[in-house]
Amino acid sequence: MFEFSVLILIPLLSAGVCYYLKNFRLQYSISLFVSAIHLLLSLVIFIGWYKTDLPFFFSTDSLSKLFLLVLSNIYFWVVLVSFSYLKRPVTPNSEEGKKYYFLLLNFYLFANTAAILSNHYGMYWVAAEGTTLSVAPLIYYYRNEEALEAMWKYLFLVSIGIAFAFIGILFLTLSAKGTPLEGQQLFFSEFVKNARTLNPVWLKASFIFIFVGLSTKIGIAPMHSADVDATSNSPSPIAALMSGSLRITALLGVMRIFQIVQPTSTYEFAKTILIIGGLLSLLFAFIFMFKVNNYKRMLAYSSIEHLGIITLGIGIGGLAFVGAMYHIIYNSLNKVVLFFTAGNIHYKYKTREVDGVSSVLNILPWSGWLLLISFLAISAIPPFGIFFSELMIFEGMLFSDKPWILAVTMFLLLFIFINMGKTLFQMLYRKNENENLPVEKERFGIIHFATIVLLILLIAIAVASPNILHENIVNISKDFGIKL
Amino acid sequence: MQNVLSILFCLSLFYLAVTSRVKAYVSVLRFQGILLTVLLVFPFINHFSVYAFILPATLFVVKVILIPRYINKIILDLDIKRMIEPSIQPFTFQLLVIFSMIVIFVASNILSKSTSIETIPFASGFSAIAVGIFVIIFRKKLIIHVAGFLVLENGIFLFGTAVASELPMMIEIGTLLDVFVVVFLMGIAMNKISSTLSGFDVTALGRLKD
Amino acid sequence: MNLFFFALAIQILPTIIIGFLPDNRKASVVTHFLLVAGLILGFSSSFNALVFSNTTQHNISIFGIPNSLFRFDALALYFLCIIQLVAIPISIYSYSYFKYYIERGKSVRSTLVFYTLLLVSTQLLVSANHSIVFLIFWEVMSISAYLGMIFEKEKKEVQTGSFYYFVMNHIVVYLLFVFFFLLHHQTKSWLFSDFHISPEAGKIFIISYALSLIAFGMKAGFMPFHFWLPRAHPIAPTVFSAFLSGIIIKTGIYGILRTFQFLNPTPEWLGWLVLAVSMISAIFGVWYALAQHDIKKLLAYHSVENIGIIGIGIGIGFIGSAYHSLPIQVLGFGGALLHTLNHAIFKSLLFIGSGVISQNLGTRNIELMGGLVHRGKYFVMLFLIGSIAISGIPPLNGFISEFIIYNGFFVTAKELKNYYPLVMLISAVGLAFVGGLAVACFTKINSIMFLGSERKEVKHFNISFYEYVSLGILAFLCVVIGFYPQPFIGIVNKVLNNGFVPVSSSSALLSINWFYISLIFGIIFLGVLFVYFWKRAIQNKYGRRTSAAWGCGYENVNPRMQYTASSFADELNEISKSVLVYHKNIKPSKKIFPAEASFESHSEDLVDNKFVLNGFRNFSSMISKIEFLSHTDIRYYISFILIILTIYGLIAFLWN
Amino acid sequence: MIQGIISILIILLLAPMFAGLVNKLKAIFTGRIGAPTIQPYYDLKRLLRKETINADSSSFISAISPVINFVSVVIAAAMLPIGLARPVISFEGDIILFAYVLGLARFFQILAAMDIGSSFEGMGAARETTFAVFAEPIFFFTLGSIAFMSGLTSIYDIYHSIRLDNVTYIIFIIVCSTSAFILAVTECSRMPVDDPNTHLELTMIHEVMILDNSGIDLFLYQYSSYIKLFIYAILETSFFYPFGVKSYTVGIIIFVVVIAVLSITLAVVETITSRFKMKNIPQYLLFATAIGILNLLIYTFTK
Repeated sequence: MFEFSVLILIPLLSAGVCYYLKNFRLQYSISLFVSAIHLLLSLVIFIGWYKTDLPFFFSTDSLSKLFLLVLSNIYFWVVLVSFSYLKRPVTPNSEEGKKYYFLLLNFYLFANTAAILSNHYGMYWVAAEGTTLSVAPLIYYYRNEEALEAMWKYLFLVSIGIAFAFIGILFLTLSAKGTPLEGQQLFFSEFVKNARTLNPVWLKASFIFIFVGLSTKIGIAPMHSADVDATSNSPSPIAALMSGSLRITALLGVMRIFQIVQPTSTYEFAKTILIIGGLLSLLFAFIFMFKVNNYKRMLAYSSIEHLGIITLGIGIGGLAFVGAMYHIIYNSLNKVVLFFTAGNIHYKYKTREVDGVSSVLNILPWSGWLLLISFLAISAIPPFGIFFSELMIFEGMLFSDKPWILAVTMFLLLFIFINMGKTLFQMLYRKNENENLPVEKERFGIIHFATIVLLILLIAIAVASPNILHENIVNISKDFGIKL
Repeated sequence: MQNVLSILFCLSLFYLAVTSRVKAYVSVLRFQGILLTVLLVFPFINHFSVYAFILPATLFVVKVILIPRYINKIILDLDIKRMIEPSIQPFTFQLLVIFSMIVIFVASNILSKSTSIETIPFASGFSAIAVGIFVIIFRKKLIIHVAGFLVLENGIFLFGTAVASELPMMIEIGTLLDVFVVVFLMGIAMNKISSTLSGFDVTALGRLKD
Repeated sequence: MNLFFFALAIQILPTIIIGFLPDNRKASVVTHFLLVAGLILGFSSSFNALVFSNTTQHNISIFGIPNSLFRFDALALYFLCIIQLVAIPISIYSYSYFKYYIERGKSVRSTLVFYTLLLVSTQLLVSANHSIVFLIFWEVMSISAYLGMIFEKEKKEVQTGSFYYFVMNHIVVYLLFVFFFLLHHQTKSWLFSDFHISPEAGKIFIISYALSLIAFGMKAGFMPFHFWLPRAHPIAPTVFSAFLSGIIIKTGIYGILRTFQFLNPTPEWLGWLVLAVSMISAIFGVWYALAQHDIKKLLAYHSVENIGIIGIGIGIGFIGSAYHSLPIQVLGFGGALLHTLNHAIFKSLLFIGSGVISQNLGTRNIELMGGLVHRGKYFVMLFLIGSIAISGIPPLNGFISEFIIYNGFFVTAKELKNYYPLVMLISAVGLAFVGGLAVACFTKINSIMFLGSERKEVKHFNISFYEYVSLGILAFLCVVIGFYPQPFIGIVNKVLNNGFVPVSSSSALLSINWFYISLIFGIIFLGVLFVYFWKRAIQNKYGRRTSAAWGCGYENVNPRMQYTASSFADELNEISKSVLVYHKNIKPSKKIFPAEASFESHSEDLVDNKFVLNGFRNFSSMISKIEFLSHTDIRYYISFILIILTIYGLIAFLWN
Repeated sequence: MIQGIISILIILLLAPMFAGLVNKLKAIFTGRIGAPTIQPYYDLKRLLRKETINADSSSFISAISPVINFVSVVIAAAMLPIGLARPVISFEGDIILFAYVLGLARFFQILAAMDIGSSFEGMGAARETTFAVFAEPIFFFTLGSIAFMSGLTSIYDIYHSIRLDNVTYIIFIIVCSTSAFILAVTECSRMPVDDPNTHLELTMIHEVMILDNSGIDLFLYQYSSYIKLFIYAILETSFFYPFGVKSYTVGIIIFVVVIAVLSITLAVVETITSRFKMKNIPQYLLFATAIGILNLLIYTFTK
């Protein structure tokens, strides 16, 4: 009960508190405190010093532990930088946006935690929808047309998608007809236990619906559009939050059904669908990288790409699955870093167009170098984590039964890399022509601190490769019936 | 009885397909809400329990009272034109609806062979989903989009009762609340859109491109 | 080898210290001091291990590193020696190079850090024994080189060139991933020491060879993968371009040799392939070089040529291994190894020289130089030594390695009769041809840059002590290896015996009469001295004076009338116009009386311009034409959901 | 060894004589009396006594170039057998050293030419380089081909290995000697590649390169060019030793005879041909290469 209250109730509570507190600093400190203890507890749970038993529809397994840790880690850093971010002067009519900022953040934490910890599909659904609801107003933070449009699209598309997911869930119950599960609650654990008895037709249907429905949230092509719009137009911390934690929360739902499907005859089918989805996302990212001229959109597409890689890894199974698990962690860290630095650039240059940005390395030395480094990290350069996870995924692909996927993936990744590099380096190096930029020296802020810490984390996890993490991931792959 | 309600539901869908007035959508939504409520109440007619009435009550409040009211309010506030702006002829649209409904009924009939499902509610729920999607795809007005989304939700609900899923009440209510909040947010968004983008239809939303 | 790691620790030290030194000058002093010290220490340790110890391997367990991660077998030590040996003078030069910028108030600290990282990672790379470790240091090396390259990032050419390098490196790494996966899959181990695949493995064998040759060949700059070199080398700071040409492209050679250790014996056709590709690289590398006016670009193309020569040696070695003939392998690989060392030496010498010139004159275009010999006589001498060495002319070191390769040809022809004599003869002719072109090219740059009179008025041409020292060391090495090759041959032979060819081989390298050769060189040297002094004596007797050159009666000759580089090379470039994409545009004066007229000639890289650039442009424009995906209407988004659902549904329906 | 020293001495002494002989014969063919055969010696003697004049813009290159030129040519000469006696310098692979030592000479001569900074020398240097690039292969196709087939890498052994036991070999030798002749013509810049005694700077190759040298420098240049000519003559002659019994005296006789014949041929060629266009010279050289390859093919595939 204790962990339940800490992980789920307290965020809700603090959300309520934030509604009544008008003072920013107070809101900030409360949220920071909440996020800190949240992070602490989830870390403790992850390490295993604290055995959990959650009431109602909640429980933890190695998968949810991992996702919980990722979530609370990202959340903590986002909250940490949020204050300095909010302090920045922005358009007057976005002042009211600040009022609900922390409230919504806390609500988001509550909903997302609930979604991750839920052991019940209905619960998961409700909570996932909750996350959408909490994020949508945050997307509209800037109170300008683009933000509004992005919010509308995100809200609408994701609601539709998640409705489809709900249909999928209903199919799942349908597939349980005539089995011991009939009339039982939709507990994952139960379903996983006697998945073999499920009716394959409905199981297939439910997998498709859940996958497609949640794809709108994960950003699997071709349901990625609204996701891209939202990520590219929301304030950077929110963008970081979305591509860092929200997407993988949605991915969790897909993984759950995948876990249920795994022992059945539908397994191969599900794998194929995942692979198709992953390749499609890579393809879309590949195509749009050629024409994108807005660096935040570019980053959004890059997270489409990486979610695609993760999906591919899960679909391929074997070593690639393990790689995908690692990739989830590294990608979330890396995306946060990228979006933070991008946010600084946007704040300085007041534009998201690539052409408006030039010689960042001279004008914003800190952010510039950090952006360069994090680009190296995201394009799988050692010793950054992504290198190792991609290594595993690639090896898994090569020695799976479809090695051609590796060739395709590498081809797409190469061109994505080239185009990203072209764009970013243009921003970083090009001689600066617009004089009206204020040329005061960039000071070392909390955002840079957070960025550096996360980068170090990115290296440290990869190089030290803590045993607990590895064990946990091995357990996950055991749950997914993957023999290593 | 359930089947009768489902048939009525389908009829409402047809009406949705032919009508060209915004208000009509609202009334259809209200009607569907009532149908669903009855559908929920129906099993408990002979053995009464308070517990069993909480869910229908909420349903009624949300789907029959709150949401239609809210939508009406929006319509009045933004004085949205009465006419819907279809992007295809109503006739074609209706053909589409009918065709898809036939397909769905046949398909569900086939499926009901393998597993025992009540075909009629299942199919009608599903066709509601389909119609909802079509409405969204083939109409321009955002408000109609919202309505279509709600129709879709209703369809899912009907469909859920059809597959006799034992979702715990708490979660049912949660879903209802979610739906409500979605609509609420959409309303706010529409307000903003009409004020900042000066338009009530999707053509106003064309900025984000690459 | 603990000493080696200690040395590395010293070298890596600056990266930490530099953070605490706000002053650029101090930082640079400390860094370079530590670097040179560490390098000397490291060199002594690895040289000692290579030469004086007779164990074939040196495993280490230090700082808790499990001793399987690093391995110091003869090959690794040999490359370590090369790296450290060449890195010492480069680092010495680097001090005065960066001093120039420090005086102009440009911050060089980050670049120094990258340079340090580059050095250290390169050394660790060649001593790595674990594939992943290898890949990691490979990447660190490439990236730090890249980050150093963008020192003057505002320039357009710098952006382009460095990006070429960056992308090339990424492709290489992708290929290496797969390569090592295959090896790992085949041998169930990540360790180099366990890798071995025999041709019986069939497809895997060929595929992994193909991967490795493409990847490492790309890094080394074999044609047609050379296109990144002439882009990346000129724009890098001279320190980096020297290091790139001298050493980093050699890591590609290192990789190929390692691959040979993993996968042997090689099939015969592979030897042919490598030989052919290398021959093409050598010939066209030097031919392209002949057409350049940018000194650093010219040198970059010469790297392609020399890599080609090394590749020829390797090709011979492959053929030898296909026929299990020891002498052929020994001569082939021996020549390759020695030429690797030699090229590292004289190429860095030349690059440093070019850096000195371009820093003083502020241009890399040789058409604007001239008459520098009157300003820096000794500098010119040093540069000349490098040029003679790289042209493979006796009595310097370039000749020695080429000589070994020639012997390789002869022995191959002798050992494997039938059609081999013909082929080997043709290869020999090819190599001779390359030599001729190299002579042409280096006479060209030396005479245009140094000789005659100044085409453009030179403000200042002063060469610092450090530059003299570093150039001196390298030139000295050229001379030593040239005049007294015996010990170096011994080392190479030892390297070959540990891991390439069975230890029992009575080496064909040592059977060459090296003593005689050094004797002849000695005679040449003494003869020159003798005749020179005799000549001086005569001149003292009958007098010597200078006067104006013969102008065919024309009195006021001016420097612009001198022969230019393009006209010097024109006849040769005309011959292979089509390949060099060599075009001139001449605007003669139309009027009767002399008036405004202009001439300029330049050559583009065939692969780069015709295939790489155009290819990418067309591809991207093709992709960008895909419009139907980029729309804004949300209704499309939703219809996408329906479409994908139906597709998946169909798949599900058809699934059995 | 003694014979070797003798042969190098012969080369050093007779080299100018040979040039003189060729000029004399040429004069005779063109119906002139011509200078005496030993005229070159007079020239050299005269040059020795002259004052050295260097161009203003010249540097240490022009000072050392003639010396290096001379020494390397002499070293190259010391690798050649006369009368099939083992030369002074002879070891495995000296054929390569031979080619490259001449390369050294060329390298410095070109530099020296460019050192003047006058465009006349530049022109000559450029041409010299171009033709040298194409002359290199010819050398390898003549001597090198034998080397590759016999597997011997010392000039002396190569010549020694020549047997006349089958016909193709004889054809082979003949063709080889032809291309060797062309090589000689090129390297020593005689007709039809270059006109040694033209007086128009624009058409010269070798002469224009040493245009601004005088005194001892010119002496060294001239002398080494004489030696170079003689070297190629010897390369030529050596093909014909096998026609005699392999004994030193006979070898000497053959040597004298062939040298005489060669000088006559040179003279004849120089009389009857005129200098090629500069553009066509590469083709001319490639022709030599081509026949080299041709006869090599013959040899390889008719066994």
